[in-house]
Amino acid sequence: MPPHDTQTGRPPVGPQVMAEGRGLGFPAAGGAPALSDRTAETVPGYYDVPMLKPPVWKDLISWYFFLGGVSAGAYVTSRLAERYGGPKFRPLATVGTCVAAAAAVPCAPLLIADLGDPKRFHHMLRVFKPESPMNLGAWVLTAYHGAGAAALAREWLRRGKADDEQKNQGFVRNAADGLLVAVADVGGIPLALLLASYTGVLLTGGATPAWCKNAWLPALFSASAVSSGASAVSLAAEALGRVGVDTAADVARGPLHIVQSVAHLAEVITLVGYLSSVRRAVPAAWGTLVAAAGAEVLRRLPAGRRLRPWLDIGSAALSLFGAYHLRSTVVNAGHDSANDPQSRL
Amino acid sequence: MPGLGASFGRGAATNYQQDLANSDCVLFMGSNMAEAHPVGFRWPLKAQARGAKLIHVDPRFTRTSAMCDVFVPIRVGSDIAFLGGLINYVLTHERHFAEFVLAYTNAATIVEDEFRDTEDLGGVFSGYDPKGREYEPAKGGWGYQGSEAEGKARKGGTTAHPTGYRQRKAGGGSHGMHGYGLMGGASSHGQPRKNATDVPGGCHRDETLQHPKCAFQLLKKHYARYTPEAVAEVCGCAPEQVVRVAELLCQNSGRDRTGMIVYAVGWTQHTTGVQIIRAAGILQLLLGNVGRPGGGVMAMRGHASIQGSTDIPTLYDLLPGYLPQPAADKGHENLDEYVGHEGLPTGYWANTKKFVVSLMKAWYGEAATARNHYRWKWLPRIDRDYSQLPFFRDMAQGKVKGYFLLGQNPAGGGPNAGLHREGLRNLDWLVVMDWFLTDSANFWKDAPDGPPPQGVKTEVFFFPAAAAPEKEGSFTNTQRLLQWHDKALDPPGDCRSDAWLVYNLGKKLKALYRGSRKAKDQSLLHLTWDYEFDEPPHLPDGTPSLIAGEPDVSKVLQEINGHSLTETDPSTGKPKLLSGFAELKDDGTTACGCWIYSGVFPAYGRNRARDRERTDNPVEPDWGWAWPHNRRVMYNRCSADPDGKPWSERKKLLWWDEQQHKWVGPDQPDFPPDTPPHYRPPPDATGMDAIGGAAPFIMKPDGLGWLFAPGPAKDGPFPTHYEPVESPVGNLFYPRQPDSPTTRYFEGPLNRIAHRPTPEYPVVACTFRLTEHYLSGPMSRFNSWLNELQPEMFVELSPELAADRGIEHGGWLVVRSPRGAIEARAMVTRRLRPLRVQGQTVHQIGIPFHWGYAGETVGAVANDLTSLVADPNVSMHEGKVFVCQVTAGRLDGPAPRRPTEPFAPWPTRAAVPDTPRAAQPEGHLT
Amino acid sequence: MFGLPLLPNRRPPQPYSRQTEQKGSRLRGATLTKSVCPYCAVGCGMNVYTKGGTLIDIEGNPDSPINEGTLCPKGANSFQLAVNPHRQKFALHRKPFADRWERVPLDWALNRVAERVKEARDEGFRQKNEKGVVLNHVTTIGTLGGATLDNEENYLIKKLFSAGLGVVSVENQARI
Amino acid sequence: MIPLAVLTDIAAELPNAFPPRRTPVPDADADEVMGFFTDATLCIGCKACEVACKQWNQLPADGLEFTGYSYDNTKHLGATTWRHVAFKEKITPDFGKWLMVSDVCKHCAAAPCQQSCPTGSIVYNEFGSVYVQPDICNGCGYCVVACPFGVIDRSMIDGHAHKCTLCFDRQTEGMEPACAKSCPTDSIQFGPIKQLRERARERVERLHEQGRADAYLYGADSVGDYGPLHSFFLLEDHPHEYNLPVAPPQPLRNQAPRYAAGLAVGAALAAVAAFVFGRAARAAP
Repeated sequence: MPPHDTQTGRPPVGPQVMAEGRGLGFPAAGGAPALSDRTAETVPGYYDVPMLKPPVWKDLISWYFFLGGVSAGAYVTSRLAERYGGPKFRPLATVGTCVAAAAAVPCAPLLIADLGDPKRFHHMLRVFKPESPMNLGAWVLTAYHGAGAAALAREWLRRGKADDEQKNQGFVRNAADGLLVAVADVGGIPLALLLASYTGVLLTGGATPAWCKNAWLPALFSASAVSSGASAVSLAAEALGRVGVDTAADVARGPLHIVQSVAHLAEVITLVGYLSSVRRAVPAAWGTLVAAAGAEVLRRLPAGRRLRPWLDIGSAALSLFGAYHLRSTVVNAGHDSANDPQSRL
Repeated sequence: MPGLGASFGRGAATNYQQDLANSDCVLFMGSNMAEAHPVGFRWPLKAQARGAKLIHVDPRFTRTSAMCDVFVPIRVGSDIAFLGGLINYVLTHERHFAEFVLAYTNAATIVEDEFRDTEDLGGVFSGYDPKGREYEPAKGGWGYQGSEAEGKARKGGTTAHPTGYRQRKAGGGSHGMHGYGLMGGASSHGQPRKNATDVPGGCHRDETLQHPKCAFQLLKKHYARYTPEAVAEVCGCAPEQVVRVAELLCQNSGRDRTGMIVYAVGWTQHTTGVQIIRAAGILQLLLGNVGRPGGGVMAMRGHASIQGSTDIPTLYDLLPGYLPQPAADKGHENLDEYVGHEGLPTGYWANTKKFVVSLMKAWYGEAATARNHYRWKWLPRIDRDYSQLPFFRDMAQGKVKGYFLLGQNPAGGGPNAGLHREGLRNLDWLVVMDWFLTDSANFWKDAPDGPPPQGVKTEVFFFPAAAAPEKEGSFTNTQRLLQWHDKALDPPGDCRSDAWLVYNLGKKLKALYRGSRKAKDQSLLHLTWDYEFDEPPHLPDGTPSLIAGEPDVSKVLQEINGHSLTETDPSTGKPKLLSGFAELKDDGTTACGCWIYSGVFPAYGRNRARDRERTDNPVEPDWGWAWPHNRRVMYNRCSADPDGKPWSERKKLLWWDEQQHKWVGPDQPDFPPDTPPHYRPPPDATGMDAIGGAAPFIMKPDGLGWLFAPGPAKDGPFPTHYEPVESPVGNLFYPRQPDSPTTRYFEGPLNRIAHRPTPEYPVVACTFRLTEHYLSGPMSRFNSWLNELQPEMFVELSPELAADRGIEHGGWLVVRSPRGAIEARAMVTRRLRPLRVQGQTVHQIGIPFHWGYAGETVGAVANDLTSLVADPNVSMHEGKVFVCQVTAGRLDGPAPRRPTEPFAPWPTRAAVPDTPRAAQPEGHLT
Repeated sequence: MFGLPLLPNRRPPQPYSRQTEQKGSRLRGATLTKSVCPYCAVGCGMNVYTKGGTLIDIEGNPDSPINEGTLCPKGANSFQLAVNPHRQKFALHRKPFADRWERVPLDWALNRVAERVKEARDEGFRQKNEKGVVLNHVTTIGTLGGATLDNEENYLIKKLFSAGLGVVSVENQARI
Repeated sequence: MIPLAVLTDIAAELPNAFPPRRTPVPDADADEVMGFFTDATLCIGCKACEVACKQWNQLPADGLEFTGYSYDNTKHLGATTWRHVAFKEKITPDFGKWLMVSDVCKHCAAAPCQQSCPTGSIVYNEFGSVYVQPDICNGCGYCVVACPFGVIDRSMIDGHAHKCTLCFDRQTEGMEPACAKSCPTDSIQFGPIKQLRERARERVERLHEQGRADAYLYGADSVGDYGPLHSFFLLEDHPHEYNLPVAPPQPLRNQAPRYAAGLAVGAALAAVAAFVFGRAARAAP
C-alpha cells in the first residue's frame, strides 16, 4: 500500500499539457535555462547537485606533482649515471643533481601555498602517519630534500676536482664523501622513487571516480617522473653544452635516450591503462600520449651534428610538457568528475 | 472564535496539543500544521506511530500532506461544502454517537416554527434583511420553542426570572462588531439579547429526534443536499474521497475511539470562517468527540499570545474576559442595563455582573463605587466598527491623527497592504515599537509604491523593543496555557519592553493632565497605575538590572488575577489575592482585571503561569496554568456518560465518584465539582443551579452543545456553503446567493472586489505560511539563518498552469488581483494541481506572505493582492482566497527592490565571555 | 599502516591537541533562565543561557511537556532575534517630510509622543453623539499590536488607551 | 617576507600542536560509541536541525540563493552547513510523496577523512565520533576528496576543513547534539549507536506492518566498502534520490599494491638506467 493515498479517482486534467509542463519532477523540454534544467529527473539523482565535493586544490598542485616528478626522475637518472656510468658521466651527474635540486626547491612552497592555512604547514610533520599518503608524502619530501642536500653538498665539496684528486684527501674527507654518497644514493634513490609514485597513490585515495582506487596512477606517475626527469637532465645537459659547459652531453645522449624511450613506453602503457579504467575517457589525456610520441619521433629525426642538440632539447621540452599536461589533466579530471552530477557512487 | 463559542460555549481550543497523541484519527483542514506549527506536529505523529490515521484536506500538497495517510486536494474556500459532506454522511448512514448526541447536544430541542432554512429560502435563513445585509434572529425565529412568555422583553440582570426561550426583539441595528460571542453564551453586539436561548429547562424537546423542527431533523434537512457527489463537484475532489474521509472519522469515533479536528487560519481567514469552524463543531458533536481525550477541535493559533490578546483583548469591541465593550446604542448606558443585556440568567454567564464590577474596581480603584455605578460611564463607547480594517480606511481618508504600532507590521501584513500604507502616509504621527526597522517603520522611505520621503507628512517615532529574553511576562498559547517567561538579561541600549513604553507613557500623560477638572480627563487621572517594583529588580545572575522605569509586570498579573478589597494577605499585609473567579463579588469588594484569568496568581509568590513542574498526570496540570481554572480539556464532563461513568476505559478522563461525591480524574472538572450526574434543575433555577448534572457545556444557558446555534454567530444557525467573495465559479448549491449574505464590504478605488466570476481573473490564489519565515517577516527576514533557507519570494503553481502561461520553473511571473500586482519567482510543482469544478478547470496558486521591502531579503508583498472585506462576526478578512491572473515575466516600473539591510552571516563573532578557547563555538572560524 | 594492518574497528590512541583535550561546552558556568518561544502559539519552553551579561545560547526546554526540548527553525533561531547586527538599539525620529532618521534621546521621544497624544485626544474626544448618547471616546488615535506581546502588556495597553484615554481602536491581528 | 607576527603565532601555537598527546578512544564497535539515527519517515522538512546546528555552533549563514530544488535552498552539506535537509517531490496524479531527510556527516566507523588527514587533525574522539580539530587543521584539503559522501569541505573563511562534530562540546557535558535535541518529530535521534540500530530495526518492522514496505535502513549495516555507519538513515526511496551513494568506496584502503605498482615501475626504469649507463661506461674508452 502506498504511504499516501490521494485517490483522485478521475483522469488527470489535460495529460498532454502535463507532459509538457516544467516543474519539479519534470524533465525540462530541451535547451532551457539553468534553473529549469535543475528539475531534470531523467537519472535518479539529486537535481544537479554533485554527490561529491570538488577538490579544493588549485593549479599549483599540478605544478607540484610535475616538479616533484621531474626532480625525482632527474635525481634517479643522475645518481645512477654516476654510480653505474662512472667518471665519464660525472659532469652529467652534476648537471642532473642540480636539475633535481632546482626542481625540488619550489615543491615545498607550492604545497604550502596550496594549504588553506599556510602558516600551519609544519603541522604536516606533527604525526607520522603513513596510512595517509599526504603525510607520508610530506615526510618523503622532507627526507628527499635531505638526500638531495647531501648530493648537492657532495657536488660542492668536489667541485673542480678530478676523480683521482678526490680519492686521496685523508680519512675524514673520504668518510664524509662516503657518507654523503650513501645518503644520496641508498637513501635518496628510494625516496625519489617514492616521491615520484606517492602522488599517484595520493590521488587514488580520492573518492572521485577519476581517481578512486586506481592502481594505474602511481605507476603512471612513476613512469612519467622518470621520462620527464631524464628529459630534464637531457635538456639541461644539451643546453649547457651549447654554452660551453662540460656536461658530457655527447656521451650521455645514447643512454639517456634509451631511458627516455623506455620511460615513455611505460608512460604510454600505464596511461592507456588508466584511461581504460576510468568510467569516462579523459580527452585531454591524449595530449600526453601525443607529446610522448612526438618527443620520441623528434629525437629520432635524422639530423646533423649542429641540429642534433636542438632536436634533443625540443624532444625533452615536449616530454616535459607532456608530463605537466598529464598531472594537470588527471587533477582536472578529478575536479570534473566530482563536479559532475552524473557521477554517482 | 465564535465558531467554537457558538457550538461549545468558549472560543478556544478545546483540548491541549499533547492530547493529539491520544487521538485515533486526526483531520487537518485549514491547517498546515507541520509547516506552521512544527513542534505541535510532534504529537499527531506520535499518534500515527501508534496506528492513528492522519488526514489532510487542503488546496495544496504541503509538508503536512506528505506526512498524512490520506490527502484530499480541494478548492480553496470550499471547506463548508466538504464538512457538510461529512456531516451528511454521518447522518444519512446513522453513524453518529447516538447516546452522546441525545444527551449532550441540543439535537432534541425544538426550534420555533417561524424558522426557515436556506433550503426553503434559496440560500438565506429566515430573518434576513437584505438592506442591512444582516440577520434579525428574532424575526427569523431562531429561538427555541417552549418559552412561557414568548417575546416578552426581559428586565435584565441576573436576578430576572428566566422566562423566554424565544428570540427577543432586536435591540437595534448591528454594528458588525467583531470579537465577541467568543464565549458563546452571552450575545454579541450585533444582537444584544437577541438570542433568547438563555434558559435551560423547560424548552420543548423530542427525545425521539423525529419532530420536524427539532435541531436534529433540521440539521439533516439542511445537509441533505451535501451528498458526496455534490460536494465533490464543488470542492473539485472525488466523491470517494469524501466517503473515505467520512468513513475514517466514523470508524475512529464512539465509545472507544476519538478523533480530533485541527484547524488554523486556513479556516479563519474567510468571510465564512466562523461557520467553517462551526461545521467542525457540529461534526465533532455528532461523532461524540468533544470533551474527551484525543477529541475536540484544536485551534492552532499563529502568534505567541494571540489567544491571550483576545482573552485580555487589545480589541476594540471587547473588555477583558470576553465581556463586550459598551456600545452607544445597545442599551449599555448604565451598568445594570449592560449586565441585563449581556449576561444570561442561567449557566456561568449568570455571574456577568461580578466580572464587570470587579474589572471596574481594578481599573478605577477607589474612584469606582456602587453609587457612581463603578464609573461605568468612563468607559469609551463604540458606535460602529473600529477594527483594524475600517480604521485604516479612515486613516487613508485622513481621519486619524496618530497611531501606535506595537510589534505589528500592517505595511506588509495587513490585508490589502497598499491601503494600509496609504493609511500610514496620511497620519500626523506614528509610533513604532519593534526590534528592526520594519516595513511599517520605513514605509515613508522604502515603500516601492509611495512618493519620495519629501512627500510624506507623517512624523515617525521609533522605539527599539526588548526581545523576549530581555523582559518577563506571560504568553497564552494555543491551548489556553499561560506560561511565564523570565527575564534573562537587560535589553541593550535604549531597547525597552512594550510594557515600559505603555507604563511610562501613562505616567507622562497623567502628569500632563494633572489638575485637570474636565470630565473627560477623570478616567485617566483616576486610572490605577502603580506597578513600581518593591525592590530594585535583579537579573538571574544576581546582578542588578540597569533599566530604569520598568514596571513590575508580576504586579500586573496580580491585578489581572484579582484581589479582595476587604481581606488582607496575612504574610504580606497586602490585599489578599483571589484563588479563582468563584471568589468574585458584584458588590465592589473584589477587583479583577480579567475574570477568566482569575486563579493564575492565587497568592503572593505563587505565580502559576510560572509553574514548571512535571508530574505523572498526563494532562500535566502543574506546567503553566490554563484558563479556565487550569482545565486542560474543556467540557470534560462529556468524557463520562450521562450516568457519570467513563464511556470506555481507553478514553476515560473524568468520572463521578459516588463515595467522594465529586467528579474525579486527572483533569480539573469543567463542571460544578460536586453536582451529581443525576441532578435535574428545578424549572425556575438560575445561574449554575440551572445546569443539569448531564449538561456538560456550562457556558451555554442550556448546558448543551449546539448543533443548531440560535446565536451568537451572526451569519446563521447552520453553516452553509457560500462561495468566497471572489470565486471563479458560482454557488452550485444556492445559485442566487453566491457569497455569504452577511459579508461586509469596504469598497473603494483602493479596494476593488471582483464579485462575479470573470475571465479577467480566472485563477484562485491562496496565501500560506512557510516554516522558515514568520508573518510579514519582521521576525524572520532580518535573520540570516532563516533567510538562507528561503531567500526569495516565490509563487507556487501547477505545471499545467505554468505550461499554459509559458512560465518556467525558477523564472519570473506576475500575479494581478483587482487590488494590485506583484512579481515573484515561479515554483512550478505538482504539489498544486488543477481541479475540475462544476465542469470547468480551476487553477490554484499558492503565495507565501512573508516578504516585504525591508530586511535582509526583500520581495513582493503578498498582501498587496488581498482584499479588505470582513466577516460579520469578527471582521475577519478573506486573506486565504481571492481571484487573480497569472502571467509570465516581470512587472514594469521601478527597479528591483534592494535589501535595506546587508546580509549578516553571523549574529556576532565576539568570543563568549568567561569561556576558554576550547569551549568557544566552532563556527566563529577565527 | 597503508590502511592494511588496521582492523576497521580498532582505534589506536588519537593525536589530540591541548585544546581538544580541554574540549568543553560554553554552557559551563552559564546562568540558565526559563523562557517561552516568542514565535507561534505552540508555546515551546526555552532555556536561555547567559554569561557575563551576554546571551550565549537559547534552546528548547526538555522539561516542557509541550515541546520536550525540541524547537522549530524559528525557535532555534531566536538567539539571532536578540543578538542581531540589524537590531536597532536607540530611539529614532523622522520629522515630517524628512528623508532620514535621526537618533534622539529616549526620554525626549517619550515626552514628545505624550504631547502628541494629548493634543490629538483633546482635539478628538467626543463626549456624546448627536442623539446625546454618551460616547466618551477618541477615534483619532489608535493602537495596533498585541498578539506577539505579553498578556501583561496587552492589559496595560487596553487599560491605558481604552479605560484611561478613551481610545476605541485598540486592535491587534487576533480575529477569530 | 613572512611577517614576524606569523612566526610568533606559529611559535605560540606550537605547544598546542606538538607533540600530540595520544588519547585513548573507544573502538568503533564499543558500547559507548554515540551516533545519529535519522528517520526520513518522520522528517517534516522543517529545517530546525539546520538552524539549531548553526545556532549552537554559531556557524555563518551561507548566502541567499533561490535554487528551485523544491524547498531545499541549502543544496548540500559544507564547511559551514553541517545539517542539510533534502527535499524531493515525487508526485503523480494519483500518488503523492514528498521525500525529506536531514543529511549529516556519517561519522564512519573507518573514516576516510580521518585516515587521509596528514596532520592528525581529524581524530576519533572519546565518544566515537569523527572530529576535526580546528586548531590543528592546516587546510590541506585531502579529506575533502577522500569523503565519498561529499560531507566535509574546506571553508573559504578560515581555510580549515569543517564538518559536523556530533556536538563534541555538548557531549562532554552529557548533552545531546543540537540538531537531535531540536528535531520536533524525533526524526533525528541520538544515542549509543548499538541501541539506535536496534530501535531503527524495530521501527522498520513496524513500518512494514503498517504497509510501508519501502522502508529500509541505510548505513545500519554495511554499505559499499563501509561497515555500519555511526550516523545512519531510515529511507523510503533509492539513496540517490537523497544524494546518498549506493556504493561509497574506501579509496584509502589497500594502498600497498598501488605503492608497489608505482615503485615497481620506478625501480624497473631505474634498473634500465643503471644498465644502460653501466653498459655505456664499459663500452667506450
